[in-house]
Amino acid sequence: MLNYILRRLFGMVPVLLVITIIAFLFVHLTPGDPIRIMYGAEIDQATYQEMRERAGFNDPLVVQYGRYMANMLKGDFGISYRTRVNVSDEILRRFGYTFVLTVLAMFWAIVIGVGVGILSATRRNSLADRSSMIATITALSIPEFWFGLMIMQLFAVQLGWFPTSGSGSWQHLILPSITLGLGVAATIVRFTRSSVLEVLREDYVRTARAKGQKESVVIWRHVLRNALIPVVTMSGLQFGFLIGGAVVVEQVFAWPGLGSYLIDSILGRDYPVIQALILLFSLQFLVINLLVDISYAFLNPQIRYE
Amino acid sequence: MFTTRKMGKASAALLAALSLGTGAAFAQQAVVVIEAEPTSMDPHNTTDSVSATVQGPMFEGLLRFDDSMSIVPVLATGYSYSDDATAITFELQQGVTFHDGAYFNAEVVKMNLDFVRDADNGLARRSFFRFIEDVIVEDDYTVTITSESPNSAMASYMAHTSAAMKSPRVIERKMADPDFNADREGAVGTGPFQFVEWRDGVQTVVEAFDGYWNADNGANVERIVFRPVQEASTRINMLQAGEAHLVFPIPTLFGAQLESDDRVNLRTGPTTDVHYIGMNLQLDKYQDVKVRQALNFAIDKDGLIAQMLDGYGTIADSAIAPNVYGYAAQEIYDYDMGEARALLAEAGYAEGFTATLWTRNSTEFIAVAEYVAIQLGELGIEVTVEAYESGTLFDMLDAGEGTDLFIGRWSPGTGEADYGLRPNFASDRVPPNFNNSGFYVNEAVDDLLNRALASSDAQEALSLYAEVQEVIYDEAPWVFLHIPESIVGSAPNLDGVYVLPSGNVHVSGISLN
Amino acid sequence: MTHRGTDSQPLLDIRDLVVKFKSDGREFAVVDGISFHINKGETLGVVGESGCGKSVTSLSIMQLIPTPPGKITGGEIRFRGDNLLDLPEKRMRKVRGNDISMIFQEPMTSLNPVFTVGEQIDEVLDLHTDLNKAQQRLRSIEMLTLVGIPRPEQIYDAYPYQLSGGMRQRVMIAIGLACEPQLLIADEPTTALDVTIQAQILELMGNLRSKMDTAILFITHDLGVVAEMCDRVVVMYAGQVVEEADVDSLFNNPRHPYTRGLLDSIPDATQKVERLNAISGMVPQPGTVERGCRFADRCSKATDHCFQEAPPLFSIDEKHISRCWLDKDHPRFAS
Amino acid sequence: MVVNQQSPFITFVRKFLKQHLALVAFAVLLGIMGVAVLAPWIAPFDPHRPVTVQYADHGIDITQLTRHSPVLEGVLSDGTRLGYSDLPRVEVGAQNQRVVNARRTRSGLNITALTAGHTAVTFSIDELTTAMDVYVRGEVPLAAIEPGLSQLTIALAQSDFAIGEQTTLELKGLRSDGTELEGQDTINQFGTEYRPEAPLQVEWRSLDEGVTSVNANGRVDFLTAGEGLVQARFGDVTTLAQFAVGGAEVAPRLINLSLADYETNLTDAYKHQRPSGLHWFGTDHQNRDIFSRVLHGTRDTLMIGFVSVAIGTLIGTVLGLLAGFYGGRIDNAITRVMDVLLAFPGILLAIAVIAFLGAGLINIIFAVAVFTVPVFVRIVRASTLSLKEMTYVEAARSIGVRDSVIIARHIFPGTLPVVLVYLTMRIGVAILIGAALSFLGLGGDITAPEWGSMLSAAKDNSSTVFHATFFPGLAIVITVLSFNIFGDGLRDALDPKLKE
Repeated sequence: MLNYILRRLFGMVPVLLVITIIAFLFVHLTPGDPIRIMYGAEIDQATYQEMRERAGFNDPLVVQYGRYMANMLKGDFGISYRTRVNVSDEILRRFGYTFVLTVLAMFWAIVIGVGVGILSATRRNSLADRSSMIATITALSIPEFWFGLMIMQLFAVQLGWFPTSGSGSWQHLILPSITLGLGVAATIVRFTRSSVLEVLREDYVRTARAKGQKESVVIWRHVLRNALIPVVTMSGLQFGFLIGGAVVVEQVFAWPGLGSYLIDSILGRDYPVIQALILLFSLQFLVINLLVDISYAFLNPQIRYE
Repeated sequence: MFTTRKMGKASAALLAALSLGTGAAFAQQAVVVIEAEPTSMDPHNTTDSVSATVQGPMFEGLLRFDDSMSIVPVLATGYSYSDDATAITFELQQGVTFHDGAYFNAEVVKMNLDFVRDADNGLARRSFFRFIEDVIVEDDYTVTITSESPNSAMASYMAHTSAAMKSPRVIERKMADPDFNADREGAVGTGPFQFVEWRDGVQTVVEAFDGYWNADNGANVERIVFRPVQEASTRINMLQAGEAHLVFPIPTLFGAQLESDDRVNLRTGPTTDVHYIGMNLQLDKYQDVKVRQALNFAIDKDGLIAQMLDGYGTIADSAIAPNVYGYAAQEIYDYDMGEARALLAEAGYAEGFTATLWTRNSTEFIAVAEYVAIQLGELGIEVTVEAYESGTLFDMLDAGEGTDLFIGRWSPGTGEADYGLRPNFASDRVPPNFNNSGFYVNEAVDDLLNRALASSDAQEALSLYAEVQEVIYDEAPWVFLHIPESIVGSAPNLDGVYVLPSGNVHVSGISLN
Repeated sequence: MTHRGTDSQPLLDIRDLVVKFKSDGREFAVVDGISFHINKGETLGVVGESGCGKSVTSLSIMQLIPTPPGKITGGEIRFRGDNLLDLPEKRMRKVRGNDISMIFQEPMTSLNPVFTVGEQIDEVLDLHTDLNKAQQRLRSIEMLTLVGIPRPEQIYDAYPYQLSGGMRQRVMIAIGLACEPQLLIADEPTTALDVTIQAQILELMGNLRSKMDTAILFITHDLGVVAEMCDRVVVMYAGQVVEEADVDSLFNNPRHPYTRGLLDSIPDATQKVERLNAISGMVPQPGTVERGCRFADRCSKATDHCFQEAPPLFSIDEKHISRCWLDKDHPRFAS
Repeated sequence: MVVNQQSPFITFVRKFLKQHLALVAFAVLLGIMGVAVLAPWIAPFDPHRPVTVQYADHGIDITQLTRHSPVLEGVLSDGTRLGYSDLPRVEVGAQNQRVVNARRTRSGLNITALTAGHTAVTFSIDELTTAMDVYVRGEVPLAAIEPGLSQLTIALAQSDFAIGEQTTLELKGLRSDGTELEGQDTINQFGTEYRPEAPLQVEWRSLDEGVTSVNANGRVDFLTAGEGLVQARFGDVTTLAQFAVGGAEVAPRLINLSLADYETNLTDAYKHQRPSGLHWFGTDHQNRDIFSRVLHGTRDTLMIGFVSVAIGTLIGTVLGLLAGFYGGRIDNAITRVMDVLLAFPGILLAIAVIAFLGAGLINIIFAVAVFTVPVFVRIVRASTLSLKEMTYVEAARSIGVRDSVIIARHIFPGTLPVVLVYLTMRIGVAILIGAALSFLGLGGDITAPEWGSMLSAAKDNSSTVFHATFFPGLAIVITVLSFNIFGDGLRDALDPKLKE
């Protein structure tokens, strides 16, 4: 198992390299110029050219890429053109906000998702099953930002139970995390339910019952151990997508995480920040995939990784 | 003039106080919500109004504009022009100390102005001060600024927010260590508030400076917290939920709704932002003045203000706004489709033509572009709207190729006619130089502008500016649209704040009674 | 169902068992009034084409019929005197795997892939005996050796995917017999195995039966297996018992045309034959035959009477009954 | 076992028909597709042009004027009347600038309605002012408002007096609804009723230097020779009386202003009209009919959904089958590429593509397609891996069947249920991603009647104008919900193990 992990880690390096090239090219070839964006129409052509020269934008792309990689290996992601702050400090400071938001959203999603999934699978076609199915399908069909705006209007402005936006205390986290977790919870419910139903039909469940085992033990030991394997993979995938969802939710609730930071920097053509964030998101995603695969082997003995 | 609508009934004030938390202690902290993240704390390297607003309480210049854009002394007690208007001398305030204890005198003024004008410091405002030839320290508290050619607008330039005075120690530290990040740590001025912290994306905090030289109108609150919130609807929710004391800008549609909301006090004030549709005069379809005037007649400006701005605006009846020094009203091109069609026919475009309209991608600009496109459609001109991120748009306009129609907004930070007209209509400002993106070339206008700037006789300058505006308005290189009002929402118990026509909000005097 | 043995009460006695299944709103009887019994230590064969209800019968003994859609609507299943249908679920669980256990047809999927072989055997011991972990391990290994599995210690810790079909069936048998049940229900245990393995498994079951004096209800469609393994045979068709007899009298003197058809279709290795003879037609869908004998439309000797009226069971002799009008001059069988 | 006679397709249809909910969803989808095709004919209004311009050809006479041009006349002391063009410069002012915008134009005077409400509009030349009441009807019915005083007039029997003489001026008031108030007392009485909290009273003032003096009741004393001028004021409204005192020569001067009508009703038919019989979903910020725009928007939105997911599914399934079936280097290569694509979580990949290619419908479709491919690769690869282990596949291989045939005939059908389920759900997701892109300002042509753009345009005022955001959002939810329910119905019908 250990050398499998090493091999996978080693395999990630080329992928990350490709991503840095893509991130670099993507940012430099898109229209729009950060100097012009930051200083608007106020500076004249001469000053504009000077600034471009000093920032090194006029050097050939390869040189710029080389400089960028050299700095990156030193852990220096450069200075943000928009806020002139060291990008790595900024990312470290904001990483906590996005991490807390996504972990809490994932917590809601797993607790609700697996719980309701098992409930509706074991009480098939009961009222609980039917209503939870309708609820999950609807939740999957609602645009996250629209849902965010609606609950903000209801719970924060009209009822005043929660603050409308910004960061500060745990109350600030509730609405954004529920909005973010909604879609993922619905996906996990559906997946858990179909997976449990699948396993319930297996022969070895009948064998367990034939041994005289209690139905609850049949479900929690025999069925769940098998049913949760695909659920773990799906949740791993969903966790990666949560960061994507966070981008929209952070924008609506003004949550100072990496998501809103990315949108601001894309709109502001803030090269260093975009490159750093793209690299961070992809690294995060690859690590999650590896964790999921490892847990997969741990859960399902049939698949052995040499 | 700006009109204040005091809606606060007794209940509203009570509600606001309650919702803002416990009585005295919290009331000492004013929360100001702004629409974007500030980009710098260095006034000499700032071009956006958000950063200027955040720097306001910390920095002071020699002069400043009051709410009607008239010049008021601050660090200078008075000023006088030389008779040929090539020099301006300032008497300075005595006993002024910076937040870091440094003293303010003529030497500091020279150090500031020389530092910003020095090319290798790479500061954004270098071109703004290009008119200065030299800065002479007459004595400890007298300083003279000279310019090569006569310039009667120097006072207005020195009242601009970017003419603020930084602490000499910050400048020395920057000279010694080029990597010193003045944008983050250079916030040391003479203002009533001093810098506490700037956490990007979260908040910027300033607190009262007890060593402030102008004791009688120092800080009225303990701290001011600036919070950036991009989503307009979220900003409004914060105001209504009592989480913020001051919120700006407020989209016009919210204005109408908030008027009737007791929890909110609306302050509106005229700005100097002239919104217009520029035309690329190199294209032959816009050569004939009849076509340009037809476009002006085809747009219902009243309808535009009613529909797009919910009434918060006035029709632009000249190339510069009413409270810009030197403004002269012209006769508005009233909405008259008949006249427009006739003029178009006379110019040989009876069946109309196609055009593309470039606009920035913010919601307000797109709404105006859509409105104009629909109305030109009724005239037979097929317009497709293309929205671009503002930086990209400036790039394309400066490149000067493929420009057809474009939405523009211009507001002279100095509040006077020269900086209002020259960048847009002087022939030496055609692309790639900034802002005459429509290639309007008229020697007479150039001559009038230069003579007006050079004359030290105010009346003569005013009549020259009036003549320029008349020529421009008749030749109609722009479709003159509107001048929006800025809307600022505040908690009922807030006072001591005014909106500058240039878009900055002066918050130094903020108080929560 | 033949005459009661005079000597002792049968181990298992099924009377007029009816099991109905619901589909698309209609309900029909897959098992339509079945009666038979098994004596202690006896091996009873239950033979019939797929769809005749033999698997459903075995599942209803264990009361593992998935409800919905299936439901036991009538009859009794007496095991050592008391009717299993009356037992509360808690008591019924005590019976499963301990007094009556069951092995299934498909060994590949009958074991839980995520648990080791040992864990799955220990589970049944843990349920029905008070052995501690160590003793359970010993007993399991003992069972593995008993069912003829080489290197039992390693296999104890192995996962099902590491075992062949035959080995897995042996593990199933080990699980089934771990608590020395009095009755083992084997639902076509060797059908999915190839012939050589099949023979080994049958031989194994033979030895264990004698060693543990366990009664076996052997469900199969393979008459060859019946001949080799069973003492008595029950022939089922379309949810009903059509013939029951000792093995010898069934093979030598089959009475019911369906039984004769089954016996004729066994290929005789000694003769060269162009076509193997088979019974024409298909087993009728449950509930489609309202009147007459259910085998009538496939029976070469069918008469009008067979189509009008369903034949009752006739006693050929005290151990041989048949449900066919051909034997109408025999006395009607009264249970 | 019950042997099944019909072909698999018929069983599939039979099983599908049993999914009542999915049937309803399928019907709704057919309806939506119908709308997408028939939108131009069934939409009540042209989605691109404001409704006010289209009212005429809808047989709705534009009674709701949004504009009024008042006709002003001046009255000289010698009785002659002057038209607007002969009058000196008129100052125009609206008391409540949010309700109307009143100003001079080249040809005359103009009042433009802005928002619902009431205001007085005053017209003055030097010391003379007259006023009119303007009511702008909007959604909320106006509270009953008392008509104000519009004009004061002094009826002068005689205009030349001798020094030392006295006279009392007779004042007449005219309210905007035409009712007349005779005498100062009635006018003062009206003053207290009209503004109880700040009662208005008639005030007299002498404008000449010492020729006349006037007391609070309008009694004038003529002190020296010259032109006498007395002003009467009530709130904003004023009038003048001119006297020739002591035989002085007096030139005729303007003493009063009058309007053709003192009251006008306008309508704020501008924008964000609430849902009504005429506009089921109300109108948007350009006063375009939202219902028509939602109908027309169906086509673009469905296009984003169908085309992008179709491309994504096709590519994803083929790659998934190859990766799953062959494994080894191919599998590794494909998975690594997918990892790169998947490294951009969800919407970020679409954002990256849009930011690179720029906005536009085609780019959104391409972005969402790229976003869909990795999901299908992973799903199809997973099911291919498990199907590959099935005995019937080994059986097929053992009798020498070519790989491509195995994949096409044996493995692909096995992946069908998963692919189909995900296909329908991804269409829903594609529509949601398209809307999210618009919300972030990276979407397609912002002026187009496409649901995402409509949401983006309305997002800045979602908390004040509910319907502009609600209906396009609802349209998205209903469409995506129908796809998801239909997808579920498909999955249950296609699932071979489905016993029911």
